Amino acid sequence: MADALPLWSVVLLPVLLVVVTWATVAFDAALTARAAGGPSGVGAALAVPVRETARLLVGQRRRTVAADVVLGRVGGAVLPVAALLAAAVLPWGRLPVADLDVGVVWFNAMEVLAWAAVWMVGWGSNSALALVGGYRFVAQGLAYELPHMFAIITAALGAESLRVTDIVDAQQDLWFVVIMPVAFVVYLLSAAAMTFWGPFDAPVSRDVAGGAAAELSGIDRLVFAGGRWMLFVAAAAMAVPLFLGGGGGPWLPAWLWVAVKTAAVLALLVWLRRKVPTLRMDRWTEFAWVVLIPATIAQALVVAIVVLQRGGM
Amino acid sequence: MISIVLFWVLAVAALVFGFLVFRLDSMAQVTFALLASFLAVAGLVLLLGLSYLGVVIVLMMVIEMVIMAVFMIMYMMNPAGLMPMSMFHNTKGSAVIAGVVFVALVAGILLVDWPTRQGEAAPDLTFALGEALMGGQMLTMMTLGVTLFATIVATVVLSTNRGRYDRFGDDLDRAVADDPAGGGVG
Amino acid sequence: MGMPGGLPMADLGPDRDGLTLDRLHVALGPVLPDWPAGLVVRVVLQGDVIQEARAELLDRDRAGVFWDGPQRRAARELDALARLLGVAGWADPAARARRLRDELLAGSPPERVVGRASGLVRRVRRSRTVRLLVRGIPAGETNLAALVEQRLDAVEVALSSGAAPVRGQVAELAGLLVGAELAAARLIVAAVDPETESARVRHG
Amino acid sequence: MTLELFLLLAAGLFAIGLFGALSQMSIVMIMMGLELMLNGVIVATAAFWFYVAPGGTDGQVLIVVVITAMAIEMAAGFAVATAIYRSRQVDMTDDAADLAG
Repeated sequence: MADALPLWSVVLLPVLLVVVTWATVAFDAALTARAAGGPSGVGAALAVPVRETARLLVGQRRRTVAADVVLGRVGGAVLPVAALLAAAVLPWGRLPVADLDVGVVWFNAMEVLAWAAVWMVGWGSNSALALVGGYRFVAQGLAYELPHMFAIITAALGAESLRVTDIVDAQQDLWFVVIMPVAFVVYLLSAAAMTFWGPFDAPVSRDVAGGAAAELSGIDRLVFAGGRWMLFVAAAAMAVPLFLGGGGGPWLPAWLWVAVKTAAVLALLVWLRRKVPTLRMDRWTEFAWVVLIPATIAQALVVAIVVLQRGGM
Repeated sequence: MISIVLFWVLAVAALVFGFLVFRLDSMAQVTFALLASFLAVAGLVLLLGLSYLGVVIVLMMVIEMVIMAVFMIMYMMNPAGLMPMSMFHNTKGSAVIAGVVFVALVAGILLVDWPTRQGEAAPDLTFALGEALMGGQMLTMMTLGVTLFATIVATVVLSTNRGRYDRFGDDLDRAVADDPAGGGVG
Repeated sequence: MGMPGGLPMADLGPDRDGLTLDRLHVALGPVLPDWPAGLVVRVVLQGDVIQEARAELLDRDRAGVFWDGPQRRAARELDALARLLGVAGWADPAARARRLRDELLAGSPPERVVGRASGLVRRVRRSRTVRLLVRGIPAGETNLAALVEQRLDAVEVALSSGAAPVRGQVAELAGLLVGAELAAARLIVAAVDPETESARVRHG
Repeated sequence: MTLELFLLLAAGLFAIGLFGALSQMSIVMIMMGLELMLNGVIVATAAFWFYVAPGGTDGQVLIVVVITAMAIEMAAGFAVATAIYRSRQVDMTDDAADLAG
């Protein structure tokens, strides 16, 4: 970690993550307002997250009978922390806050913490609907973790390194999305599934009244929902260094390219959610097991052969 | 200095959470206490410089413990610990055995003259591990792989009560499997 | 068994996987998003499979009928469609259906709404994921696809002629739900959209 | 930080796990005890690797083996617990002491 960002970046990282999350929520709110025919416009949309945050901050915490407060609170707090730790390996331009030599594995481990978190939140409020949401996420996570891992590993294989900056450097001539399109698509799908983003939002969907978050209110809901959004932003942003060449690009400085590409990926995923209804768990876990996993393994095999041909290792 | 503080914090956390596993009433909390103990150990492994293994322990154990929580709640009589109950048998004998083992281990640890440190760690430990597993230790890796595969087959056989005749009919001629829920292939 | 915190403990019962596991008594409604007003379904859940169900209406003798007259009946169908889409997790079309409903209720002439509404219904019909969502979904004996189709037909009929389609009765609901998973049950309730107001409406 | 301290920690985890594995009645809880014992083994292995032979990779390979053993133990344990529970609705070792199904 000789050439990492200076120390102040550690303080700046949460701020930056919150700002990007804010912009994403505002974009989503703008699309919602347009669909519902309500007041639209940039100002109104930007105000939505602020208003919602303020409302939740002053809101009262709901208490349920015989709740497991310890697990519920810990689970809620783990989500934003995991998002933040995952975001630590994202390069802003050329360098991330922490350029770990096992960056992509670290990233994946932090995403997996969300499983435990969502289940704990679902369990914590001692409510049937919340627990159903928690269990749904465990099933979804199990089905999508393997394709997710294979997609990430394919990028690492192409660069012959687990370090995120090495993966970016390996894409100077050719973005990985070109030579491993299957892995890229699977990454986006499984990243949406791992952060229970629509159409994979069954764990928090409306038919179970908000699922794992059904009984949350006030600050608990703010931490859970905010953490979930931040995790989603981090997972989407990771697609940029893994497959889209990181900060590489003509004319503009690296950090601007990262911002532009991240915004594009986020916009795509936010837009995609509105196009499709929530997918049924049993159909799409099956899809993950019988289509996505073999596809990603085949993709990894192809990339491995290419690497060997190139005389790597 | 920082690493010494970290060592003590993580070591105490590992022991305390490990102890809580057999002290708490709620099965959900028990599972996550065990997870906390694992995470502390993963931190220690990271502290020793084994970055890949440390992170992999985090990854594996979170997945494992979440699955464990599901099974716990499925099979235990009192998963939420709302009605405290004792789940021990032969506590005294077990405590004595565990105590004797601990004392014997401590005696061994303190009495044995441990060899001094030899050699230098490889610059890229992850790479060294990968090379070992794909080279000199290939046989270990293959054994692990075959064992895992055998485990997959054995666990499915043990835990399901439906065979292909239940799913595809007595003559195995059903086009779509007759499952209570979708998600099974077919 | 005692009742910690005043809650009954789960009891055991046979289930479809051959494991005798806990069953949980849960009341669905009367307060749930996208749920028919006043409906309560008391279910016995095992995992998220409904083993027993009992449906009832709160405030059965409530005076007055809101969804009366052709305009409001059409709005009622759009409201049901919005709830179905909401349960299916399709936020945008659900919002559109709600907006059309509000326009109708606010008194805008039906011919201004009909075109857009039937466009919405066509879009839902065409959607591949909606078909995936309902085809062969484990819902016990219930054919969910047919129910959804029926609901979409009802919207079109109500919009074009203002006639009220025959609605399912609350009493029939329980039978449809047994054997369904929770997610499927929500879709069934939304697709059946049982009569929750007094019987006068259906004939008026 | 010395080798002895790490080994003492490992011994502590091992002893706690052993106590749990011996005294618990539920199959799932016994598995927790076993996992805790293996947890101690991981600490000891990592410490030995670091303080005795950091040049080699055998310590790392052994940790990989232990992690795999944990996964296998858990999977097999749950499969057996499910099979026993299916046939006679018990999850306690005392009830499953005889071999008759």
